[in-house]
Amino acid sequence: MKLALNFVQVALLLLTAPLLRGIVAKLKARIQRRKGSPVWRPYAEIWKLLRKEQLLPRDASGIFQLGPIVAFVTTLLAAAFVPVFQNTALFGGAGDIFIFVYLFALGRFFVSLTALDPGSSFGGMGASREALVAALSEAPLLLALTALAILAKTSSIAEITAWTVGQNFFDVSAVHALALAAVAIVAVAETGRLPVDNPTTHLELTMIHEAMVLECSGPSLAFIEWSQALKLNIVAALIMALFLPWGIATRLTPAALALGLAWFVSKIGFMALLLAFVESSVAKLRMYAVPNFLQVASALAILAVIFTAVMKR
Amino acid sequence: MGILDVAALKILSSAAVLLFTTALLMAGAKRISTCVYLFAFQSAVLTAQVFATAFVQHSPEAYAVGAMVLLVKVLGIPYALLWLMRRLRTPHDVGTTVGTGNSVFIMAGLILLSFSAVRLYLQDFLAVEVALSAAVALILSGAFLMVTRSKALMQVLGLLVLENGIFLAALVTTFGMPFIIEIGIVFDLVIGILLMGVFAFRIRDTFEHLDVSRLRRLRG
Amino acid sequence: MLLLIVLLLPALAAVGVMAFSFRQAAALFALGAGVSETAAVGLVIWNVHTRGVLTYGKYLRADALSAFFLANLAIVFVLVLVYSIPYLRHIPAGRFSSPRWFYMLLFLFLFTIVAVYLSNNLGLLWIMMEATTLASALLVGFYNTEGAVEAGWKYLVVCTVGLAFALFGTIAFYLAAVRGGVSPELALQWPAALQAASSLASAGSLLKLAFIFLLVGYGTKIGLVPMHSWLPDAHAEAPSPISAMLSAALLNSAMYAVLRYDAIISRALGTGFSHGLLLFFGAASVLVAGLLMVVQTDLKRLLAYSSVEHMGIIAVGIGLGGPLGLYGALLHTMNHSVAKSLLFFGAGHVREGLGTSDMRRLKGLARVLPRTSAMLVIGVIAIAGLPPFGLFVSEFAILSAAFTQTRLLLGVLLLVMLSIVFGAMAYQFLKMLTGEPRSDQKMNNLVGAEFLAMAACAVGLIAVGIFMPAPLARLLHSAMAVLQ
Amino acid sequence: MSMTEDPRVMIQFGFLLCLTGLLVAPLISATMRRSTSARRADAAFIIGSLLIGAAVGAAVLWHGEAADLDLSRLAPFALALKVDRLSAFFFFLICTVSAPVTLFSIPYAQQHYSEGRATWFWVLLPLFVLSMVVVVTAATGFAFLFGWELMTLLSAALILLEGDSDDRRHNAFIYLLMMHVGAAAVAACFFLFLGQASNLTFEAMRSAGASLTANVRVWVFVTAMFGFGMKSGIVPLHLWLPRAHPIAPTPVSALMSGVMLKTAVYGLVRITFDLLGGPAGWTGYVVLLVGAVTAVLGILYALGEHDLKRLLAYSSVENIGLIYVALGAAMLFAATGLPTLAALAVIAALLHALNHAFFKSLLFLGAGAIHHSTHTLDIENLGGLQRRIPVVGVSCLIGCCAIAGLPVFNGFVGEWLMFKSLLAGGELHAIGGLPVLPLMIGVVGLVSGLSAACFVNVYGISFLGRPRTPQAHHADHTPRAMQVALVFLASGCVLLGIWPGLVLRPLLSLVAIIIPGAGTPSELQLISHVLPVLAGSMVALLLASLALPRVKRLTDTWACGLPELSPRMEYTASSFSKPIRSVFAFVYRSDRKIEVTPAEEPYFPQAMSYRSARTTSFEKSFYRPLVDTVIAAAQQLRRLQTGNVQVYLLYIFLTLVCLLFLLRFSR
Repeated sequence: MKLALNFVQVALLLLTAPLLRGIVAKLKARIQRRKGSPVWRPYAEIWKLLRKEQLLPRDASGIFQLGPIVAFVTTLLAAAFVPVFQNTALFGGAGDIFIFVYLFALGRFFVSLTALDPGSSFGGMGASREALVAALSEAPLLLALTALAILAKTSSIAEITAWTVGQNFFDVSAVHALALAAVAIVAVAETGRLPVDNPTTHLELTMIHEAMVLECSGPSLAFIEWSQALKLNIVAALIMALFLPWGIATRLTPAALALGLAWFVSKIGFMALLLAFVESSVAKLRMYAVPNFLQVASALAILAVIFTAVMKR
Repeated sequence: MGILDVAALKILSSAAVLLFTTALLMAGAKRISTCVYLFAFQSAVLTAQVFATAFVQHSPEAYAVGAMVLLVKVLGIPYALLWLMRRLRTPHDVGTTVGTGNSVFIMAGLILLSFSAVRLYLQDFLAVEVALSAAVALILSGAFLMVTRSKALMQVLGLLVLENGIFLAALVTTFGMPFIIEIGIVFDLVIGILLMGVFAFRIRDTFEHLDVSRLRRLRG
Repeated sequence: MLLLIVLLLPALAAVGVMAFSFRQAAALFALGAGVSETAAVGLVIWNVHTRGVLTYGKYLRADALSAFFLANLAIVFVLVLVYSIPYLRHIPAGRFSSPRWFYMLLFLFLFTIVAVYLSNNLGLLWIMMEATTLASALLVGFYNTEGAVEAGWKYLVVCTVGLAFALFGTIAFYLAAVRGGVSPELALQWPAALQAASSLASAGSLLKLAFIFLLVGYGTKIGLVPMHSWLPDAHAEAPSPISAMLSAALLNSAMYAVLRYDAIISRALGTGFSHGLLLFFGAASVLVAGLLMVVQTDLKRLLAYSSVEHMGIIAVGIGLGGPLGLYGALLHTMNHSVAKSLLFFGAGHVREGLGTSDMRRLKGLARVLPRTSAMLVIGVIAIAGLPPFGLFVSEFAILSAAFTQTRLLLGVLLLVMLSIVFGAMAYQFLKMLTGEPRSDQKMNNLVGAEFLAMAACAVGLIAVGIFMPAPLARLLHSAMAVLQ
Repeated sequence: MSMTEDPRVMIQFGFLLCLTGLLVAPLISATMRRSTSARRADAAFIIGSLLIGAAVGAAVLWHGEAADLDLSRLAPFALALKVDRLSAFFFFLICTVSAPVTLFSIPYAQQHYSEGRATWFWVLLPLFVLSMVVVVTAATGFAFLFGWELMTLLSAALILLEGDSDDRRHNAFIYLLMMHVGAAAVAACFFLFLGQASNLTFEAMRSAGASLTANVRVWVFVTAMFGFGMKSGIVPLHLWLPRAHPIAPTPVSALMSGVMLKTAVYGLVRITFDLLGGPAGWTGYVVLLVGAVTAVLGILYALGEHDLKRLLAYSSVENIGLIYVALGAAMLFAATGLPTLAALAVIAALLHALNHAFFKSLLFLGAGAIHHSTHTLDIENLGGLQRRIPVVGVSCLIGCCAIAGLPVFNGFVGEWLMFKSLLAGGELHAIGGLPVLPLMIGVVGLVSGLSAACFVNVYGISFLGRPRTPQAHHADHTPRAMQVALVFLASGCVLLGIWPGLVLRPLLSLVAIIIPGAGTPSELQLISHVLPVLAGSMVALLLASLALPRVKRLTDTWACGLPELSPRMEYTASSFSKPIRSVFAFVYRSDRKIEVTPAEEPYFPQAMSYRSARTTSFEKSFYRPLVDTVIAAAQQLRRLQTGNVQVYLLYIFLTLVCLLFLLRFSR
């Protein structure tokens, strides 16, 4: 039963990923007083891409085809680490924050290689910028998660969630607030949203992720897009699981589960709104301002870790 | 006490004054030959001391040593040095790096120093104090000559004076070492002077001067 | 009787070799004499091993310590003889410089050093020590070039003056012994003095005075800083076999004299005074020579300073004393002799072959003189105290002694200086050996005998470094027993 | 019990066999016929000895039966080898990695060396390996130093065997000198025990270790840190590492980076945990901070390089830093009475040492294979090699993933264990309220992020894209032996990544010896179970996704509508790392120089030249002045040797006078 539920959670994250993307796009359009495309459009796009012919650059090697798949698979595996509407996950006790972070790193590694494979300078540029952002965001992410792990005395995401649910919201707020801020900044960088990256632009001076996948087409592009959407979903779920888990189902009764699901939907809806609002109101950072942005995250994360020691006393 | 005993003791005690004088004069000398003569005189004084000691001690070995010193230091070496000077045909000045006037003053200071030094170390041997001071003074003056006189022959002379000092020290403190050792030491001295003579020739032949302070190709 | 043979054989050989005016004949005769001398020395060592002490009359005596140093001397001498057979072809003819003169002086030199080791009397010891200077001075100036004459003069003057002080020290020691109650005939006999050592304490200050003069005097001969000034000149300008003789035999003989005195003084007054002085001069030598090695430009001068440094290490070993320190010091004399001979042989070949020993002008030796270079590499690794060569063992022992006595500062100083010395050596040798040679002329490679001598050194060094040959170990331990 | 059944006899026998093999191999190389088949036989002999050695190491690690060899009777000082579990681990590491490296050497030596040099190479290589074996199995200080110095000498000889240009000579000199200084410190560290120990056998030192005074303990640690740190290349003692490693013959580079550095780790563990009988807390902080600085600077320097071997050398600095971080954590735990956590951290350090040995030698050999095919090691001149030498490409990809610490490759396991132990440090008392250990997670995270960037760069630029030069375009075929060696190491990386339990359990029994009272950390169990599952599901999903039907068409890379992309338009390694380098510009302090001709019309240039040179600031601000001081002191001393004999005499007199005065006044 529990195992099945955990699979359901992964499937939920995977399948609703394009939807979340569509919703955010729709909300943004509405905020900007546009009509926007329907929320289901990402599904159609992925379906279309999956069936399309794939163009292979002559100079590319097998990596070019392997990369997107690895990205997709690692993201999917990462999804199995996060509790969604009930407080366990497929990789529950072993669902370690470090493995989680490194799965993303593995995916990114291969996407960067995919970008470099055709030998186009766009790919190189994107990979280079991605390397910078990734290198600088890994540390704050790990530190922020560490702060929570120290408090919960476990590094498993599901167990941290379980621990947090049992806490009074105001007891844990100091570290959590700092860590949340850090994770939020990193999440923006990680998922390639504004103000770090703009998922909609194709202007070579600014883009990161889009530059990397410029040569991808057909199924490869589908995997990339899907994994990118899934990543957004996972990060949203992670933030909720770690920082706002209240409302998640702790018992396996249908009622509790339904309530948990409802909470999940409303929380993620709120986050989508927030994201749309933020993305509509800030401009993209200059490339060389991104490190500063991430340094803020690092500082917050370091403070969070230090605060764990303060709170113990 | 016979007249000879008195004479011997007088020689032993008063020789020191003569030795100081020779040391001072050597410091003031400007020509090598003067120094050679002074050295011969100094050695003669030493010889007298040896004979006096031998007389006092009734030691036949000491007579032999005295004779040997007479032969080698008073006659042999000065003669050889003068011969060398003639053969080398180089300027006869001593090659001062410290002027002769100053040298005399410094020498006087060294003599005073030797007195005080002997006082410092050997307060218990009052009887030989003067003689030992003279020995130290000779050692110091020999060293002084070697350091401040740049001619090769003056270095030889300095060494000889230094050696005289050591000899004197041995004489007054131990009344002579075993005979065979004395012979060995003198033999070494003779060979040493001989070799230095050989090298003096070679220096003259290769460098065409005898100024050792200019032998400075090897350094560092 | 055996001792007399050992002593007189070189003297007779010195006379005998003058009868041969051809190089080959002289060399053959010299080799024969050298081998028989070695055999005689071997017999002495054997007899010392079985019977303890050999004496002949009042003045000759051989105990295990003499035997150890004699063995060292014999090894070096045979190597030098073998090496000089082909080497002598480089010597230009001149007054006093023909092969037979060379061999004559070499045997005289040997005679004096043997006499140093065999003399039972401290006065005789001094006489023979002075005689070593006299015998070797002409050898130092053998080339009769400007440098050789200058070096010879400096050698002669500085060492004679130094030894004059040693004479004074000997006299003072005699006086102290007489005042300490030893009968005047026996006062200079080493075993008697050693036996009476405990009663010498009454003449303590005189004894100290004596030791100061002796240390400065013989220290000049050893080449301890700051009395070392003659050493680099003489080593650099002498013919290379003679450099090897000086470094590997002469310095040891002076060290032997200091060892003898040190044994008496430290028994009489406790180890503090004499050992303290040895430690100071040893450390100073290591420090100054080590630093000076950094800025040397001449190969043989570099090696000469390395001798100063190693003598410093040996002095430190003696100064540390104890079984470990003494063991290290004695073993180090042996190792250093062999290693330095090897290096001087190699340097000699470089100098005669390429016409210069200026390291700034030497390059690509590995290509021009591959076998010599290989030997030089072995030598330099050995002399730097790295395994698998003997000096590693002896330096290990000395350092162990330093740290066991918790003389940490000294130990650290030694380690630092060893590193600096290694740096200097490695820098210069790497620069010389590697790269493209300056001139494209191919040198004729080593003559068999030269290579033989060097290879023998290398094998010996490795042998001591990897496993201690049992006879050497026994000799070493009985030599140590003499001193303790 | 019969001979074959008694493991102790077998182990002992195998150990002797391995040593003898490595000792005999040079003799065979020196004397045998110089034919290809003979060389192969010789190499096979060496590999056989190494495999026996690896088996012995594994057996000792498993059974705990110590093999030993006492040669004290031969040598003047106690000279003995003993393989206990700690030694066995490093022994295993050396043998396992050396075997493929030796295999790789066969074609390498054939291509690079004349017959004479090849003979030297085959004489020196086994001796070099043997010296490392001696170091890690030494049971006395004498044996350790013996091996330690030989290790330096032999590797330097191998470096010079490769060539003797001025530049190479200079680097070899720096290597030799710094190693010698380090060895002096190591020697001092051993000798310091002599205050209490009667001799330098490890047993005597161990029993004396606890009774050393606090001061001596401090100095033992300081000298050990300095000496072993010099060898392992911690910042700022790393100066030699990026100079010496790249210029060695590639197999030797692999050994130096992959294996030789680990002997220093072994030494530090042996001294602090075993011989000193446990570390003090502050030493843990020192090691931790040194490790952190080393790791960050190491990887940043690596990012600035585009010479493959130099880059790999700097990356070794980084990995050593990570190992030190784990060791530092272990020391802290051990000092605060948390043996189980200390065990976890030590296991992390040792495992990372093993992992690094695998992937670093893999990458060095990969670099060698690239050089074999393209005759260049400059990343900027490569490109498109994946299609041309696919086996090398895949192996290197695995190596890059492993070194970047990505999951299901071995590098990840070590880092994960590190993370876990650092996280547990949140429990610890911290200085000034700073939870130092958990903060180190950030450092390790930063380092692994940067190293991922670095190795994306390495693999992406050299193996992917279009060939940037004709050499890369016409890359030669890789010899079979090289391929086998690479594949062996790569599969090691994968195996250890998927199934770390294979070594974690023996490591646990090892650690129990050096850290008394250590329990079993639950993390070991966890990671051994998770990774196979993770890897399995990953492979299954990958295969499933790959099985998706696709229609493919070959095209040209999009060139913004231009007719053709030239290789010069591609991103280069320098441009790739530029953003990161500009963020961390304060580390690099490069000297940049832009020249515009003609200078009077800067806005209408005819030619521009841009040059950027980076010297590590340590060299400029620390080493240069130090060396200059020594030389200046020597020059001053030199002036005392005036050449004037009168002055010389004066020195003697003055010495005498001074001594006399001293005597007078010391009474």
